[in-house]
Amino acid sequence: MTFANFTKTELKNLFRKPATDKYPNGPASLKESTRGHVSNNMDACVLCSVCQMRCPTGAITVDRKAQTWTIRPFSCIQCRRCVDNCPKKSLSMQKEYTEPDQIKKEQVFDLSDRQKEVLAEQARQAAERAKAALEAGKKKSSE
Amino acid sequence: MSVLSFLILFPFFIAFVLFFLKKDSLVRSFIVFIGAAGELSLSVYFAIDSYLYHDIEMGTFYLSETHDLDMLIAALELCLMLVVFFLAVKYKKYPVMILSALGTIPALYMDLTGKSTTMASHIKVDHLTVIMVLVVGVVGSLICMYAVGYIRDYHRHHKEFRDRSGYFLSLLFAFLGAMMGLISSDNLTWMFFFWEVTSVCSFLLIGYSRTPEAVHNSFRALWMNLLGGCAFMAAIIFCIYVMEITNISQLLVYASLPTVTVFPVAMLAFAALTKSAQMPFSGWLLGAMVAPTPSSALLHSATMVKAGVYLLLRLSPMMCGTYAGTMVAVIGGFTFFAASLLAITVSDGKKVLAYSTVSNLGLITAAAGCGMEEAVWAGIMLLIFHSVTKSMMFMSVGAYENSTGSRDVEDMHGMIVRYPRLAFIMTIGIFGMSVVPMGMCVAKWAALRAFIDSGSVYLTLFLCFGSASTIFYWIKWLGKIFSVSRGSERHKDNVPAVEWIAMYPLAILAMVLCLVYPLISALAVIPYIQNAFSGSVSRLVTAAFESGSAGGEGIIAAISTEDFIIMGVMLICICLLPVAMKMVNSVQERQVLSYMSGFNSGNDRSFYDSHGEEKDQWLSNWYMNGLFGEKRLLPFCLVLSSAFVISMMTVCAIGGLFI
Amino acid sequence: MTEYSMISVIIYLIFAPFIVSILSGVDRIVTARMQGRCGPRLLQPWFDLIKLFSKESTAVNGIQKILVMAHCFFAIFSGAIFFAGGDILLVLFALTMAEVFLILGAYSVNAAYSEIGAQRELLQMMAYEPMTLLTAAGFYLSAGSFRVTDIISGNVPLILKMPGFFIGFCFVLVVKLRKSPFDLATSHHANQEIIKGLTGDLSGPVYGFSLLAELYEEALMLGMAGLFFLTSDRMSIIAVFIAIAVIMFVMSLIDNIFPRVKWETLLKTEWIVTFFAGGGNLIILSLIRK
Amino acid sequence: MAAKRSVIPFGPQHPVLPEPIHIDLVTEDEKVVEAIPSIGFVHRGLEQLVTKKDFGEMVYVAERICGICSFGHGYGYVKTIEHIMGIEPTDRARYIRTMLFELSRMHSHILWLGLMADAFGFESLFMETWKIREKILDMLEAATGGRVIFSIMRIGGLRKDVPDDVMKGFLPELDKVVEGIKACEAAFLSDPAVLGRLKGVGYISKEDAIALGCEGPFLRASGVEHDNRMRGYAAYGDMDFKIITSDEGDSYGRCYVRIHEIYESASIVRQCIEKMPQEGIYVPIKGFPNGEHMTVIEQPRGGACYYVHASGKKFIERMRVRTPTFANIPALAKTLQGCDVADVPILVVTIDPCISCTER
Amino acid sequence: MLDGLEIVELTGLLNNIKAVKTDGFSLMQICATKIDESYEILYTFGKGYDIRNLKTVVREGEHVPSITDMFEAAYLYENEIHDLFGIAVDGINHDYKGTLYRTAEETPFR
Amino acid sequence: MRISKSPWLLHYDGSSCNGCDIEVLASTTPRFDVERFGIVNTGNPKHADIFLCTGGINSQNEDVVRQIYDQMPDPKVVLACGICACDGGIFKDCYNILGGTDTVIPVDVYVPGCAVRPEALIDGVIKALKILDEKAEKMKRGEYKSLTSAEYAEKLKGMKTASDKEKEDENA
Ligand code: SF4
Ligand code: SF4
Ligand code: SF4
Ligand code: SF4
Ligand code: SF4
Ligand code: SF4
Ligand code: SF4
Ligand code: SF4
Repeated sequence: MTFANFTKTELKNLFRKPATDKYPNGPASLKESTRGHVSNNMDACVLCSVCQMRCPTGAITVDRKAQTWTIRPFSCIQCRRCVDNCPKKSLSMQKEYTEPDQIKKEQVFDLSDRQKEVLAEQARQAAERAKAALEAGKKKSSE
Repeated sequence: MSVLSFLILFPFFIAFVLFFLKKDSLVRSFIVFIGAAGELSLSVYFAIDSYLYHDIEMGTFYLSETHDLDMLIAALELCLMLVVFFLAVKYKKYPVMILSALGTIPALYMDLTGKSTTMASHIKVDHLTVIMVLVVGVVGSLICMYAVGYIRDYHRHHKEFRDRSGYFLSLLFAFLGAMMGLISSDNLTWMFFFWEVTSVCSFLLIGYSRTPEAVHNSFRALWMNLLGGCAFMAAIIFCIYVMEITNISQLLVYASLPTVTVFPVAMLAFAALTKSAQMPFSGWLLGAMVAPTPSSALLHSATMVKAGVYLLLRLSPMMCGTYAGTMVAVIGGFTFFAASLLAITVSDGKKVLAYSTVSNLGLITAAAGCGMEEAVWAGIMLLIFHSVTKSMMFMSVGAYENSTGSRDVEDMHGMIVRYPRLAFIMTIGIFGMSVVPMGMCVAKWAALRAFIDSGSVYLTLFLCFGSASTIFYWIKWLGKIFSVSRGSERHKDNVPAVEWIAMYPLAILAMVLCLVYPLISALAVIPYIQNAFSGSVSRLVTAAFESGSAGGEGIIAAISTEDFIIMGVMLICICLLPVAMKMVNSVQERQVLSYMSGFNSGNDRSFYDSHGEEKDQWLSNWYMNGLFGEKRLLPFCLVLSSAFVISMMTVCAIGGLFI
Repeated sequence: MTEYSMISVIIYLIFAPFIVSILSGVDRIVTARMQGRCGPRLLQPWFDLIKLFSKESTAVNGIQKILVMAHCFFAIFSGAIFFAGGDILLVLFALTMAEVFLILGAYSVNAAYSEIGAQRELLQMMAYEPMTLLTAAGFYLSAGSFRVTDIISGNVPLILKMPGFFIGFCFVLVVKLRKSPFDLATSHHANQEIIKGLTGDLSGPVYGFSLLAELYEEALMLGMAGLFFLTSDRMSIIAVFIAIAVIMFVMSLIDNIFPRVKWETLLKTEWIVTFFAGGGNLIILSLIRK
Repeated sequence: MAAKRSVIPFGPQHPVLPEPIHIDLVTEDEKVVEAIPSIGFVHRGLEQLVTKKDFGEMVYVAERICGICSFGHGYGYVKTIEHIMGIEPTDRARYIRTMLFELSRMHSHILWLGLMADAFGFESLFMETWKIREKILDMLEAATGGRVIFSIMRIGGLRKDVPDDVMKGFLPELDKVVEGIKACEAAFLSDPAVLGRLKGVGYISKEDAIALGCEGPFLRASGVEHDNRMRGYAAYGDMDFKIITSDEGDSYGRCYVRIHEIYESASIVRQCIEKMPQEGIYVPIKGFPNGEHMTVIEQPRGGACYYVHASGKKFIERMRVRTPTFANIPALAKTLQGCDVADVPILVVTIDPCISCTER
Repeated sequence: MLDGLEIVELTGLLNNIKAVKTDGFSLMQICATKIDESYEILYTFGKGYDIRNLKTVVREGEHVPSITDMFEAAYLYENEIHDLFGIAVDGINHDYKGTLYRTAEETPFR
Repeated sequence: MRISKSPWLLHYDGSSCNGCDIEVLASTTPRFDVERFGIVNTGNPKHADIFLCTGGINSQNEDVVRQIYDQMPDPKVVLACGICACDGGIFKDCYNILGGTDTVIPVDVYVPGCAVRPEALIDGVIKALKILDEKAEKMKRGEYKSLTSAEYAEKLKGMKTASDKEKEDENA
């Protein structure tokens, strides 16, 4: 039993630099692996909706008509499931977290023009293939 | 003289009449009213008369030849003894018979042989007498008025007891008369007689309801008081046979010879300790709480217990630095401290008051035992303030009980809204008992100074610790009164008008006294002290004189004019509070619920409990029974104080008789 | 009232809250540093106070508000008597009166935590009052008067005559400055079983009044601590400042190296210290005097 | 005659306990004569999510049963499924899981120490412990990417590898943590003022502790040598550690057990890092689970049971978690009788309540 | 796949549990699972590292006896089962009567 | 004198998983030390300026949250901390979760994160302080009074019926 034995620790602390981070006057302490927010590389996304299906909180909406990929950061629990499951590896986890805000904003990513072309090209090809198949079918049936 | 004898005899007369008016009637109420009002005005008249037309500086003496009266008194004494005998046999409490006989028979003998009178007069009126007459007359009479209304309600609530209210009222008046006799007697035998009358009256009052508890408590009160009576008798015998004196004032002449006076003083002091319910004897006063409230108020606050401290204050010039003085001071200080702790542990309003009475009497006792002028000054002041405030407290508790059926402090929750008028009285009472600038505290202040001056460390310590504890139980009581929950409504109190007639003047008196006490001090208390102490310049007092702080001037200096003005300002501020309350309340603001961990069920009274139901929140005060509980602390205190009293008495007896 | 006392009262009335705010700001920074943190700004306590007065005033009932204001008034009042050089016993009694109003205010809201706080505050008063009264007695014995003006007119600092009283008084200070281990009735750390105790149901300006009163009260308590060091010599004022600085430092250290005790421990500790330190010193002083 | 008892609500909103637990307290002075706890303020009903989220997605829900033992809950659920599906994770996964589990235990125990200090009014001790805890959070973040929710668990192994150099970097940090805790230990276990608040407070005898089904440090503090890690799941079978017990049975004993468990955990983490096997971190899975199983693992607060009932579909039938706090509540209710009001927070904290997982 | 699993009739439940108690086991948990129209109740007991499970099947409307006489701490589990599954449990020593969880949806697992 | 120099904070754990709570608590400890901004963690609604709510709202705690909010004196701000408090998070499909904090009281700042990081919390508080100052300004001019929880419920009802109507229109 030693009386008031915390004195030493306290006095040591008193004459040491405080352990406090500088934030917000300095940088936030983010690690390499920190899961912050999800971002989409719209050059690679094919709007396949796998991420939307996988997201446990339904934070992602893929709108193929408007060609947008939307995330609601105020619903995202940073589980990284979408990132892991994206077939095109277009999603990535950034280490910066979403800024607090007064309203629950959505973040809409428009497909990059290049990718739009790519997709449009793909769609055309797909349509052609479908058409071809259809015609082939017709032929068959007519035959 | 005629005024005085009227003052003593008039209550007896009223008592006699009331004894035969068994039924509650307008006539009876009227007679009580007349009796009380008469006694009150008489005592005031007497005081003025004494000041204007008599020499109260040195004391006015009456009745030096009293053979016939002595015979009458002897006869009455015999009657008293017979009453005690009768009841003792009836309830099979035989030991009290011995005590009664031990006290009465020598008195009879001396009265009959004429030993009890020398040429000295039997009655003496000086400043202290006037003060006491005023206290007893004013407070006591108001209590009698209060009693009329009270006893009626009492019997309405307690159908199980036989209505003997005529007898009750008659006893109250008899008591008043006895007190008047006691405080004006100079002759020890006479004093003894009145002393015994008060003992027996209180005994009868305590046993009023005749429940086993009441009977038991009344006999306890009786034997303790009779034991004191025996000691009183021993002192008388010593005075008459050894010192050949019969009067207190003669005894006081010997003040500078402590070896001579130590025995009678010790014996009288012992008697006073029993009467004032000091520590080993405090039990009877607590037990006396079974009696209807007016008798509690009368016995405990205004009168009977004051007889003890009155005697001590009279004897105080002989106590400074003597063994008897030490005994009294230590017991007083100890009682002050211990009883305040005990008062913390009880929640029955009357019991709190009883303990607080014991405690305050302890302080007065200590002041008397200390024997310094300043201390005596404080003692007398305490006595005055205490009588007024405490009787008011008792009355309001009684009125509350009659209105709600409970006198428990815990049930006084939110009283300020429910019964504002009664709460108002109680608040004044509690403030009066506990905080500056009200009287009690001021007197305590003077006492503290005196105790320090007298160099008695133990008294200083007792006072410091005791007054800290005092605050605790008073303020928690007051807190209960102030705990208001939203939505509680004003109830109609069924307090009869006569009770208000008694309570309002006392409340006003309590406030006024705070403002006029310098006047009382200058007019009565200081002159008395200067006279009383002129013949007895003990060593200690001399020392105090030299340091320039004792004597009349010193006492006033204890509380300077400046301080007095400051206190006046404080008092006025407090009085302005209700007004401020009205003003502030007129400003509208958002009302929020009281905090209940976020689970308030919509009003300030209940929350949702673990079963999702509304549950009433109940808040109770602390009683610290684990620490100072009656079971734990009381036996210890009794043993300690008994041991101390016995050893000190032995020392005094041996010292006084054989050396 | 002499000119001096006039001036000191005015200084007290105007500057005491500000000065004490800074002192407690320093205290908070030192505490934070001891805990390895940066801590708040120096004027933080002052900001807190000002903020409260600009908040909405909500109340549980009207009685509470006036009682708290009365508390504030009497707290300031008792300090004023002290700094005017008045009777120290009267100061203590007036302070008690002020406390009583605060306690009643806490009772008046009929809320569990306020009431627990009120009971504990009462208990604390019961615990420390003997010591404050004894300290007054000590001053009286060693300076021959209860008046502050007389007490400070000696030639030697009274601490030399009254070390026991000083020790006891420091225990009182721990309670009055509401420091751990004795901060039972409210708590200056937000982490205890009662939520700010008896101030728990005050909000906005009303709470502001109680904080203001607390600042004045602290000024008074520190002033009383200063009495132990002040003499007729002007330079002794420096000693007073040093003493107060040391006291404040020791208080924050104590605050940081103790857990909170329970009420029984508080009562017993305070009374035992009072009895031995205060009583012992009292005996010695009485003997010397004879 | 009015009762000299107060009836007061304690919680759900209460400063000493961020946990919304409610207790009806009946007190006499400051003594508690009756205490009826109530829970349910955090009840979300997440066990029913099995009908809405498939068995793989449920891992994320399981991790969020509690943010303090997040890792443990994830592990418990995953292990149960793995058992049902007959999957044996790789050695490296087992070791990393063990390491993370023990780091979580350390952070949880240190957190508890802080709250305990807070409960008896020792603010600077609270600050000191939490200062130390940040080091462990840094390690966890470096390893998993999250400070409190790790999202690293997957059925069949781990979702992400922890690089060896990162783990090596933990070793010196661990020493610092242990050193810091040693300083705090002095205050917790040998300062008379602290002892006054801990010794004899909330005593539970060995027999009672067993009969009431207590768990974890609470149980061990009553002298029962029981630690589910001894069942040898994950890599505990390969580790060298001992069960800490104390015979005090009171709050002091609980402090003692937890402080010494921190040292043990640090040693386990070290062993894991030193013996870390080098191979893949997960085995692929196929199909859906079918069957039922109950896993018992040792969470920081004691044994937790995970019960899964699956019938070969994508959505499992039932998942149930019985958490240690739930098991300790009856004992808490018992210790509260007769304590002081000032001790209520201490007692509530001694079971280290995680109401979140208790109510799910 | 459960350790020491034993399936018992509802009527013999108490006796079986008594036997378990006599063997020195203490209660670990009680939980219910809804299987089609009936409920399985699983009692888990532990002694050291041994585990024993008792399972009983309760049909809609059937009452389950409380085991709080034997295992004091069972009250929380039994209340929970009552609140979430709506299974009536008779004779709980501390019956919250459906207020342990005050849920938006009554007996959500029913 | 700005009110934001002394923001006192009250934290209530709605039905969070504790993850956010310990981060809130961590932000008061040496590493993040929010006392730098004068923030004191009071725990008493009557002293608080900032209400920091973690976790979603369930049917047992909705009244508690409302009551705490109502007991706070104006001006006050509410911070919803963590995804659960923002919109119910991963638990929003649970039968007992009504939604985020904004289902019962008005929220001024949403702080996302699961769990919310202390740094994010600091950012959120700083944002909230600006709002607090604005409210104080308006209050001084008598233009502002915060909604009580009951008024807020009314407002929500109004909003809902409006949007419901739209939906109905669409359907029609
Ligand atoms: S982000 Fe990946 S998963 Fe999502 S839509 Fe684009 S490509 Fe598909
Ligand atoms: S990180 Fe998780 S929650 Fe966030 S968007 Fe991706 S899957 Fe959804
Ligand atoms: S208010 Fe209620 S509790 Fe109080 S006395 Fe009247 S009836 Fe009794
Ligand atoms: S709270 Fe109860 S006891 Fe108090 S005044 Fe209201 S009704 Fe009467
Ligand atoms: S954790 Fe500590 S600081 Fe935070 S609310 Fe609780 S008691 Fe207050
Ligand atoms: S005891 Fe529970 S609520 Fe408290 S900090 Fe730990 S996990 Fe959070
Ligand atoms: S026991 Fe508590 S801390 Fe551990 S996982 Fe459960 S909820 Fe979390
Ligand atoms: S947001 Fe995430 S960490 Fe925070 S309470 Fe919800 S689930 Fe827990």
